[in-house]
Amino acid sequence: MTVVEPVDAVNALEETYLKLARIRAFELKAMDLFSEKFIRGSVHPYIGMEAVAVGVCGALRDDDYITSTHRGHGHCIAKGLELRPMMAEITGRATGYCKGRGGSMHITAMGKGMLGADAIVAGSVAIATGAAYGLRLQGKDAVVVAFFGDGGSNQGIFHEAANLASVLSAPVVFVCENNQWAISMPIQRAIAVEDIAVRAAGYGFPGEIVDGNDVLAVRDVAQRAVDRARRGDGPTLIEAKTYRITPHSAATPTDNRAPEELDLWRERDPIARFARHLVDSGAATEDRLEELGRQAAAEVEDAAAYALDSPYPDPADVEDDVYAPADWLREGRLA
Amino acid sequence: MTVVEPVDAVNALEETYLKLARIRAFELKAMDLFSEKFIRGSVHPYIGMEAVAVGVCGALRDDDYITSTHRGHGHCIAKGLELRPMMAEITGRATGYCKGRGGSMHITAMGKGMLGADAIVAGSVAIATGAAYGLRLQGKDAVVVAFFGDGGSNQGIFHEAANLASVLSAPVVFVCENNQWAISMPIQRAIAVEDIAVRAAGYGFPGEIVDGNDVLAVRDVAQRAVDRARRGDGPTLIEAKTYRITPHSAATPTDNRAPEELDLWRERDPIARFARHLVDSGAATEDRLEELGRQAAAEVEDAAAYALDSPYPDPADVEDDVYAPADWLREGRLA
Amino acid sequence: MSTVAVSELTMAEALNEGLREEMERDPSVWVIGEDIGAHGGLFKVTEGLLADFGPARVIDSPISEAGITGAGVGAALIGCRPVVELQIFDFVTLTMDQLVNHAAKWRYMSGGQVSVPLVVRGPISNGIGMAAQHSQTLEAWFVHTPGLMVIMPSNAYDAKGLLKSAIRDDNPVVFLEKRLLYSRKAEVPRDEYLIPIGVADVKRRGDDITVVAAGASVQLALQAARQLAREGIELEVVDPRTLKPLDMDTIAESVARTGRLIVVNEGPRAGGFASEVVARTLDHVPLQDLKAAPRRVTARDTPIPYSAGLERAVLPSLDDLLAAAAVVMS
Amino acid sequence: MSTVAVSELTMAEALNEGLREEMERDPSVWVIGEDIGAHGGLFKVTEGLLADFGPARVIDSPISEAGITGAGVGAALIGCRPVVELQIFDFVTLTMDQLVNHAAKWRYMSGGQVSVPLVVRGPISNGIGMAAQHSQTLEAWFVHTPGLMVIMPSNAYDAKGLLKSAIRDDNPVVFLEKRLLYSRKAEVPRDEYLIPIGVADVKRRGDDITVVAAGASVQLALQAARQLAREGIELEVVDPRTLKPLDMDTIAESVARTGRLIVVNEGPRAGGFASEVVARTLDHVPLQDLKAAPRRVTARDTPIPYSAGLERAVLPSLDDLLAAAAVVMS
Ligand SMILES: Cc1ncc(C[n+]2csc(CCOP(=O)(O)OP(=O)(O)O)c2C)c(N)n1
Ligand SMILES: Cc1ncc(C[n+]2csc(CCOP(=O)(O)OP(=O)(O)O)c2C)c(N)n1
Ligand SMILES: [Mg+2]
Ligand SMILES: [Mg+2]
Repeated sequence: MTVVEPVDAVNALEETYLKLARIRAFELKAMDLFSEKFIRGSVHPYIGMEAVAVGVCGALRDDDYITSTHRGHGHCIAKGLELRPMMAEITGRATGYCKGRGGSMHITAMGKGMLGADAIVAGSVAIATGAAYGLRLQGKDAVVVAFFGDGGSNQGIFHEAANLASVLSAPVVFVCENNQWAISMPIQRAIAVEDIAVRAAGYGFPGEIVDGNDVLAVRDVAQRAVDRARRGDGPTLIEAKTYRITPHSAATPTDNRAPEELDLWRERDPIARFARHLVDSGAATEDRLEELGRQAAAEVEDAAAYALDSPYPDPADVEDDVYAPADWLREGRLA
Repeated sequence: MTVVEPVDAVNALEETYLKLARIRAFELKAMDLFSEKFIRGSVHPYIGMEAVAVGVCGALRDDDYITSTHRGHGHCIAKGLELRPMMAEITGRATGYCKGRGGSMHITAMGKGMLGADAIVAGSVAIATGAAYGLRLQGKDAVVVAFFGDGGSNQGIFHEAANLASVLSAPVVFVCENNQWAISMPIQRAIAVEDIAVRAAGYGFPGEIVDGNDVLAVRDVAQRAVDRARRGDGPTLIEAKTYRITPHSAATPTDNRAPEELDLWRERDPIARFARHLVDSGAATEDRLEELGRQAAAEVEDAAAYALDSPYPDPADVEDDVYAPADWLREGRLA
Repeated sequence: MSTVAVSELTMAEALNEGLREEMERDPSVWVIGEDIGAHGGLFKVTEGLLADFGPARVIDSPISEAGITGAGVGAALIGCRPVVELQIFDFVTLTMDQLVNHAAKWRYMSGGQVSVPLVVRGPISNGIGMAAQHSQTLEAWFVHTPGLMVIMPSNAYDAKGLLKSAIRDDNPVVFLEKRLLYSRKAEVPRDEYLIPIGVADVKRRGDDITVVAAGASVQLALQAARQLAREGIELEVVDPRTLKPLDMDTIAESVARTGRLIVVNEGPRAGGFASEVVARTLDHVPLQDLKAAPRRVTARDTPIPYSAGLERAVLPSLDDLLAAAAVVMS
Repeated sequence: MSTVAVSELTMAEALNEGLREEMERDPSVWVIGEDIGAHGGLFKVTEGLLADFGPARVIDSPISEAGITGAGVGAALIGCRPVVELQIFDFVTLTMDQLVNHAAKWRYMSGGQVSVPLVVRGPISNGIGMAAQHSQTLEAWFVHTPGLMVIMPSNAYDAKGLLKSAIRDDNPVVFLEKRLLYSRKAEVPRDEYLIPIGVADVKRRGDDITVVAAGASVQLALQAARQLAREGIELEVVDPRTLKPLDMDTIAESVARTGRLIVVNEGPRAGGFASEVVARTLDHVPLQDLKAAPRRVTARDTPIPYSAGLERAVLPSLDDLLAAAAVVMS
């Protein structure tokens, strides 16, 4: 098993870079594991969108929560989940965060403030709203971020959750990752407006647009929204304009997007871009960044090795966890 | 049975007044029939809102369609449905538009362009959108109006239908009857914005606000929206600000609204207001309006008498109309 | 003469007491729904709660069934015990995704990390001319949904005790209340009590026919029982009270003894709860112990019509049940 | 050697042909769904339709399952025959209101004035690690919904003929396609053909046990049949093909002859379609004609887990079916 040499103390900016690099490395590895049949179903790579999750979660405290989507690995890593149980989960092992029951689209880690990834497009926006309201009732000042996509913004539940969050002034931040495509559907044909952010005006809270490939810009706008929510002033809709560089999923490799469009966005790669910024500003050297990149890659390799060494869950336990403990269960009155 | 003396030729303005009066008289009678137990379930009176339906339908052709709500009698009468089969339907008779199967909340009259009333709040907005798109495919230039309430504007299906209608530029007009209450819920607590009309901006089509108690103003704004739809330029959201003078329904008489508020809106009664306009502008005399009022009342009495004289549907036929004719049905392969 | 202090309460009042007691006992319990605040709910089940617990815990919601159910799921995930009212249970169709894909599955998908102590309750509103979209009896869908519990009380006493148990249970519960039973009175103890989940209540003993009936159907069964008793036929009326989990021990024991089973249910016949009870009974009771084929007395497979005579013709009737009894006795 | 000209088609190709033929035949037929245009649908069922029929009749929709289903209902009301694709059928949870409260009831509520010739189709996606929200088998809900029809083909030939009949039928149809069957080939006639609704197909004759199985379960049943034949036990495999209406004549005749019934279904056990077939069979076949109690071979009552071994443990297996066969033969 790879031994990970922890690099010496990383400062905040380096940590941000490390997170971006971790996500990228994790997704590339996940795609390999999928083609090697270690992963079933599908994998929806977050490649090209890393700055959104890292920027947003950079504005969160450990006791804040997030909900995620089918494309959720980046959110998990940005929120601080560990790579080993993540990799174990997506490879269906007993050592995974969800004991292999959830898989790539359902990673949950309550201990890390990860309420869960949701494979129903936009399915978790109302859940995030209710969790946020509940935290308020509990007298906590934690906030909840709901990630969803441009395609998800056309689901009725987004409308209901946004309106409900507004009238309850729930401490929730709606982060719409507008990567401009929903599988094969370009945003231009899915909506008849330029920006999704304008929809916030229909609910009475701010809608902000940010360059989703600029991790520091995302962090700033997220910080404003999170502070507003924490203050009790209610929700914000953040539209992060970004792009997925890889196909929709490992299971649907066909990609009808124009090569020029892809090239354009490859040039805007959020990681390379942040790296340039660090070097140009003198915050880090090329060498240091390479070192961090190797560190990220090593962590991912370690996680993959750990996962593939882990046992599969015992089919005999398959009915565990359908229901929480209850008298009627203990007494064998099964559903 | 009351004999209805048809009044001599009515001009357009008089016809408008007659429609308003018909709806008012019909609803008052329906409330009586409910308390006399001739109507089961409930009746949701349209009293105070008559100008919306009459104004909007005044902009429609006979071959245009509407969908309606739980509070649908006014829409039906404005679209030209006959009072006798309407009254027969809400009293559960075989001679009703729906043979007694639908009742007050489900009056349908395809021959009159009434696609159906829907007891699911906002449930018919997507149906109207699809009907509108279908008419386009059929090469027709008919349009569809979807009536729904302020409360209905918070249902997810409104969001989905509005967005879909916009990207399809379906010839549909969304008419939101903002009577400022949803049963006991004031609009101010249900949404955090002043006007529902602003939501149209989130979908990329016009949102218009109109005084829903001014039948001519409603007609004008509706005409613009209908023309736009007919031209193929897509949907419009019309928010008609109005008020229901009577309780939510005959079955829920308790009313938590402030008496002052009710008084205020009684003064704005759309029928009295239109009457004043007709008299002041010299378009009609008090006497003539009284005559039209008597005419409306007589028509309603005739319809009620017809209904109460009508037979109930035969329970033996209760399974008819579950399915449209099909080989498998004819051959007795029942579901 | 009962020794415990009791009050005569309608089922609506009993449910209201149950909610109030649980809200007093546990600050993490709160309610949300349409018109449940000042209005007290269309059927008064939440009456007075707003005054006693305030608008933060008694929330009048916009008309957004999916939104409020989803909000309930989210709040449950972080430790609240929300009770979501669907004004008429037919509107659950708008929130099947939040209920089935989220509430019911979140715990399992998380590998047991979370629980979803959520109650979604509301009336089954048939029998009063509310027509097809306000009169459905849909418990079969939820019985078919792993991860959910389904509870359907038949009287005020059971309703209160079961609702309190439902709120304390850590699993998502669909709690179905027959609207016509709201105004029906029963003796309810003044002192606190709970009714265990998954324990059927034999509403009447008899050795000839086992009639399994829940909710409103219990009254129908008892009516038939009284009538048939005059002919010397004794019905045993088993009220499962909770449909998921289902107390098959009690049902199987009874059927093994009587050798005859009739299941009464107000839902449409095809794919209904009655079919499930019949099929499951055959897993527990040997064929040779059956004196007659199990019979189902259900609604017809049609939407619920508006007109009184039509609606009566669709819903299961006393005559339907008596006819079925005659068949299994012959 | 067959006399009709045939081609070897996968079920996806056969469905595609069926759609194309109906769209050519009837301009009122159009399709809408997510990624069904240029992308041809996630599983290629609509491949090439955009090129042949244009964007007005082949509509890539926003992600709005309720919206597009409702749009389909509305278009059907004015005389179109829309075919709505749900990309994965689990998403029907988002549109139960449009499907159940609208599509299924509109005709009845209107007193027969309107009809709703709508097809809502999509894949059942279990068995491949898509996990709990992408792997449900929900036909039982629709069987329980008066006004709907439910069709579930088990091979390419049936799929094409049934889809064409579904599109021509004037009633709303839920058309369920097992994803793992999409790539499975069968001989499909070159010439046009229809398969009648409500007529079961006996996929194999046998006199010992009647196995009722639809969709993917048919393969399981045939596998078991081949294996048991070696032991001299002959299964009769009845594929109802349409679950609503259900061809009880064929099922009852078979069970009356074999005296033994096993129903295989991939949905959760409680309240599933298997329970319905068992209960309904008892209305048609006298108890004394049964040599053993009817048995259900179904999925377990759990959400579908992700990990391969777990998912296998939840779904009905060949061993489960063989074990049930042993029980009814003993
Ligand atoms: C309710 C629902 N409908 C459809 C799908 C299938 N699906 C999975 S991802 C996806 C596209 C989502 O687009 P978007 O929200 O923009 O997120 P992205 O994939 O672009 O990150 C679709 C249609 C789903 N999972 N859930
Ligand atoms: C989906 C749904 N939720 C709730 C109800 C119960 N209900 C009937 S009318 C009504 C209020 C509707 O308010 P609004 O849309 O403003 O129409 P209005 O009654 O004011 O005309 C409610 C909550 C319903 N019929 N359908
Ligand atoms: Mg996207
Ligand atoms: Mg209103």
